[in-house]
Amino acid sequence: MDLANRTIDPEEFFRQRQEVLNQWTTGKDVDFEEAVAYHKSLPQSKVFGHKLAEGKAKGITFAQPRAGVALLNEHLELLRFLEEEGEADFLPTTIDSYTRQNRYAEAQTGIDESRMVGRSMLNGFPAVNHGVAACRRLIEHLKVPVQVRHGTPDARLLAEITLAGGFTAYEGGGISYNIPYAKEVSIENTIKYWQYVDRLVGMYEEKGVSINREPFGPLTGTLVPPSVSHGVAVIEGILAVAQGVRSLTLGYGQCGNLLQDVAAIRTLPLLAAEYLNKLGYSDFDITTVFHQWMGGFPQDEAKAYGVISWGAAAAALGKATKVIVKSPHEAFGIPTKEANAAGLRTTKQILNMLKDQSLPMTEDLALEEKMIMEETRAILDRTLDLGEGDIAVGTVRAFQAGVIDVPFAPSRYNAGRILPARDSQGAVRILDFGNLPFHEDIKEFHRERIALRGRDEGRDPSFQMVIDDIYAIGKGMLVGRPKI
Amino acid sequence: MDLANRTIDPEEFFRQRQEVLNQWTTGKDVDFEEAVAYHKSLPQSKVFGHKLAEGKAKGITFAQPRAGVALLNEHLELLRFLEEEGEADFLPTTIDSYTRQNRYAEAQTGIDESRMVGRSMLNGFPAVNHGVAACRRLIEHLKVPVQVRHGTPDARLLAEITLAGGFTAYEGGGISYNIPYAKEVSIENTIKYWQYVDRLVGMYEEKGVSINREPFGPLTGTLVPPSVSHGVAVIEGILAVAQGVRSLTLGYGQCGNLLQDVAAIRTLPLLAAEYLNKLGYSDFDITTVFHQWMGGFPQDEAKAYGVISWGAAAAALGKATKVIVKSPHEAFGIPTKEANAAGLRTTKQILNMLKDQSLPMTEDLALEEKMIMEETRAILDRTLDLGEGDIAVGTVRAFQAGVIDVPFAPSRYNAGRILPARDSQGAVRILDFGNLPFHEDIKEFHRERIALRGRDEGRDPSFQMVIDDIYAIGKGMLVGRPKI
Amino acid sequence: MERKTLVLGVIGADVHAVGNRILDYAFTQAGFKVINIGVLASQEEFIRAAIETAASVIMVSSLYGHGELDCRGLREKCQESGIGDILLYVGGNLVVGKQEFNKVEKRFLEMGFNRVYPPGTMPEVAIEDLRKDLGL
Amino acid sequence: MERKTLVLGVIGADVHAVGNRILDYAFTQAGFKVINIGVLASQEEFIRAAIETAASVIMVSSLYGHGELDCRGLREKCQESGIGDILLYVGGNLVVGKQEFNKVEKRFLEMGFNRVYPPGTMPEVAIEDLRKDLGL
Repeated sequence: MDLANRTIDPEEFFRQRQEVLNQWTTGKDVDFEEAVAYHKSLPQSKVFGHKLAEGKAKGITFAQPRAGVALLNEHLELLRFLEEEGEADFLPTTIDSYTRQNRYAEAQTGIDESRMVGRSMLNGFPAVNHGVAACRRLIEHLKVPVQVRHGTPDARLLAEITLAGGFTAYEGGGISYNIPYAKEVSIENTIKYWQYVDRLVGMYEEKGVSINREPFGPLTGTLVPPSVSHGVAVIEGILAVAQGVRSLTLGYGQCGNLLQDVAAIRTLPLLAAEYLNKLGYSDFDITTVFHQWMGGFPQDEAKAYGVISWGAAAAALGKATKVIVKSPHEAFGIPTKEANAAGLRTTKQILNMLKDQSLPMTEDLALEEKMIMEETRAILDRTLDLGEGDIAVGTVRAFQAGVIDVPFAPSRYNAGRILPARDSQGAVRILDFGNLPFHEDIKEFHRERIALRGRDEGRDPSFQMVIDDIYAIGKGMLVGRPKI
Repeated sequence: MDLANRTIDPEEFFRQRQEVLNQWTTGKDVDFEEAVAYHKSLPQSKVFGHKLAEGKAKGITFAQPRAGVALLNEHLELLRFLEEEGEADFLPTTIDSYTRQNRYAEAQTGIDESRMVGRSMLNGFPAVNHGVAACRRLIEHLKVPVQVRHGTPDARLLAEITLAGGFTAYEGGGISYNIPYAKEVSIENTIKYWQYVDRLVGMYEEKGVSINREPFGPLTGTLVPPSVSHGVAVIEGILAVAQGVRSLTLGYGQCGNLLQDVAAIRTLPLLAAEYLNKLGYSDFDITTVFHQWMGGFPQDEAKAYGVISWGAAAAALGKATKVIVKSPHEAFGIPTKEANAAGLRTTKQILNMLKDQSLPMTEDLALEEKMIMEETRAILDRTLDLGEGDIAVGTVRAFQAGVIDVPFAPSRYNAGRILPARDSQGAVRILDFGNLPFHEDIKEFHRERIALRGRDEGRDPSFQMVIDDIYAIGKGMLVGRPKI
Repeated sequence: MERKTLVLGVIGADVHAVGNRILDYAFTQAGFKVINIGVLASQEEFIRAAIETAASVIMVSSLYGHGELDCRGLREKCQESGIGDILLYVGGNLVVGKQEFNKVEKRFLEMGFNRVYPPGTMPEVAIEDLRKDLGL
Repeated sequence: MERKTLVLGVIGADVHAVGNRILDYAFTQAGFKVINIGVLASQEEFIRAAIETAASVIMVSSLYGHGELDCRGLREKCQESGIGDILLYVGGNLVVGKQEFNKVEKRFLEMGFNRVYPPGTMPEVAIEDLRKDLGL
């Protein structure tokens, strides 16, 4: 394979660029030098990485919603509402699912139908179809920094348009926007697509324009063991920095057990810095993002507020730099703007009340941190071995070998052999290790914890336990206990 | 004074009883032997102390709302709604403020006016006016145990009527229902009133009927240092057990700092058992109740859900036996039944998610526990000294001397000299000790913590800091920082 | 500047003492002479204190929902006692439950109050109104 | 007992794989033969799989809000392909946002679906309906 973890050759980059900008008519409006000048005209208060670094220095946690609708004016109105009524510290522009699959013609149908029926027929903002000028209109009418959030395996054109459009942060990565979001796209291809995106960001950085990059931490959002998502986050961080990215936000999706969640969010930047340094990189700034519960939600709004609050509390106690917020409508899909703002205000209340508190170090917390560090290192070290020192090559081979394996992923490039389950305290452990390269000590730890739960519940650990765990939160529980 | 901590003489009890039952016309319907038989006809599932003991054994936390309206049918409808839609584990009957001041004629006006205007003109259920049969109608139509919650300095007649009416739990105490609820009533008198109530409960217990007793933990609900409320709770526990009470639930109102709150709820039953044993009592069962935030609430409902959730989380992590729940309407006074049920469901969601988790012991938590234990012992030991071994006599003298001193209390029998303030982590510390009998080491600890906050904020500790703390939660903060 | 006198108290069977302490502090800081009759105050106690101290304003708090029952007839009693023109302010959680404030305000204005404040009003709002109404 | 065949998949540009795995497990446990075409499935893939396996039911999931756009014309395409009578079930978060379910259901029934399920339906509900509709 011609894949490697090194800066894309300029010639190759500009060859691809021709192709990318021709994928849809709006690509022709991208002018890099003009875009650099545009970014330099923005006040620092609208620059994502700048505000993140400030928050990190102060030890506070920011709140950011998800939001996107089909039409520009309605999308702007939605974001302004979340800024005013939701007190959002950062804003998103969530991209619709057709754009995520590069189906711009279908996105156009969605735009047209939305105009006709008077409600959004798309689950996000089709930024490619709307183009550079529309993006700038958003940035100009909003006070806080805005990020592109999506789930696009090949997000090169989307990046060209939205970054030229003044967005200062871009979510995604070659693994995290492939494995949970695609079925038939090879990891080799998506790593290349994302090396392009990261290189584009690197070019902005070289011109003095800060663009924050955020790999998508939660992956499938369902019982993902922290070491698996951490392994992916660190790899995507390395791939990004190798192309010139400097402002890096690494993410983690709440598992629900407070100690495990705090341990996870605390160890994530340590592990990333460790491996970045080990591979010779030093010019980066790492911040963290904590995702409130990504699994099923209770339909009842009062109960949903409880789930939202618990996510906010874990983010605050773990001192994440920002938290991605759910709404009380989560069980029904995309929320109204009022419900979205309500989720934000609940979160902000908790963040404010807890901003001066943290979870003190304890034996149990230290143990969780140690397990996550050791497991993540096992995955990363084996991945580097498989790539003979090259993390990009190693990643492709690690997925082939099941050394990295994401539970419940749709991609056929993912082994899909591991099976996670909760222990009696609700921490996510591993029931079937597949080919995870874990030492027997680590495996024994997981087996013991799950066996304890089995004894508590008088049943043998099985796939039914996993299913019970997936349904549990919708029924108000963290651990899916059998009915008595 | 003829006050003493010993079982009321039967003759004296029956002399008082004649007087008490004649205070209002409904008193004549009380027949103790018949009431005992009535209680024995109730299923165990309706007995408060029984369900509390079960929960304590299982290590789970129950949820209980506050609720009461003027008219019987509407009150029953409200409680059934909270049972069905709120999933309440325990139900309350909150008594109106006129009844709390023994103004039964005014309560009657409130009942009549409520009938006329078609909405409750009273802030609770006037149980004395409604009488024994009405109370029994409640008990019979509800599935879970029901408690009387009020704030009545002289609650003898209310106890006679509601206990004969089948209630199996009764809140209050001679200090906790005087100091925060009265202006001109002496502690000597209220201790005597409550010795009567406790003796009545003791008589039921002697007949094999379990009646749970719960001193009101939060007192004024505003920046009360844990050792002050613990001191009062332990004293009221001793006074109750001395009259034959066996099922005792001791309470604490959330201060907002997780470590302090967990330390408080964990130490409370230990301290009570320690002093009860020391004074020779052994036949009691102690459970705990954690009150969600009792101070000002944000008016915004989404933010209120955040405050409610944080209270639920602290209760669950501290393993309180039950938690008293606020509603998203808290800032506006008495909630609709829908808002009340919503607060319950938010709380239940958190309790369920956290029921298998607890806060591990740490140095910081151990320090908070040590401080609370030492401070509470200092207050209790000095109180016993002042009473020459008699806790009842000692309590009266301790309040005179400011050895027990409750912040922001309306009673002129309370010294009102101490001034609490938060430290930089939001824990409640003491700014002015008044006459609290604390060793210099303890005082130094408090001074240091508050001084640290002063440095953080660039101002000297003062009453303004206290005011800022009181307003803080309404503005979304725990610590009242000066505007920058 | 003349120091105006206010009578401050929590009416009826209401025992909420925290806000009372804060208002006392805030009004005193703002330069008023505060006669604080505390919680559990009857209409008669408000009026007696106002007459004895020649107060310019009676400031009634009610936090427990019975405010409507407790405040009825206060204006009439003031008139009978010869202080019919005294300013009457009232604020807090005046009624049982969450009701539209403008309806609550209307009801209390009709009862003869000059100013009516919703839950959560900061002392500064009342201080500004006091200065306006008293021509300070 | 005859083992009936179901074609199971997540339609359109939707990648929600968790529920798909659970439905597969639940329907298989309930005795059905499950042909799972996974996520990102087009109408054509559903129909092709149904013809190839002589399936009795096509079960469409849609969790991402575009269900209305993605499902339109599926019944007509089935008719054109000669399996016009096949049972069509659909469930999930079928539209963008929280809408009244009976309106959503009506819209999908008019599009030719036999059963429409709201968010949060447990597999057991669909299994019972399958047994009823297939006369098992």
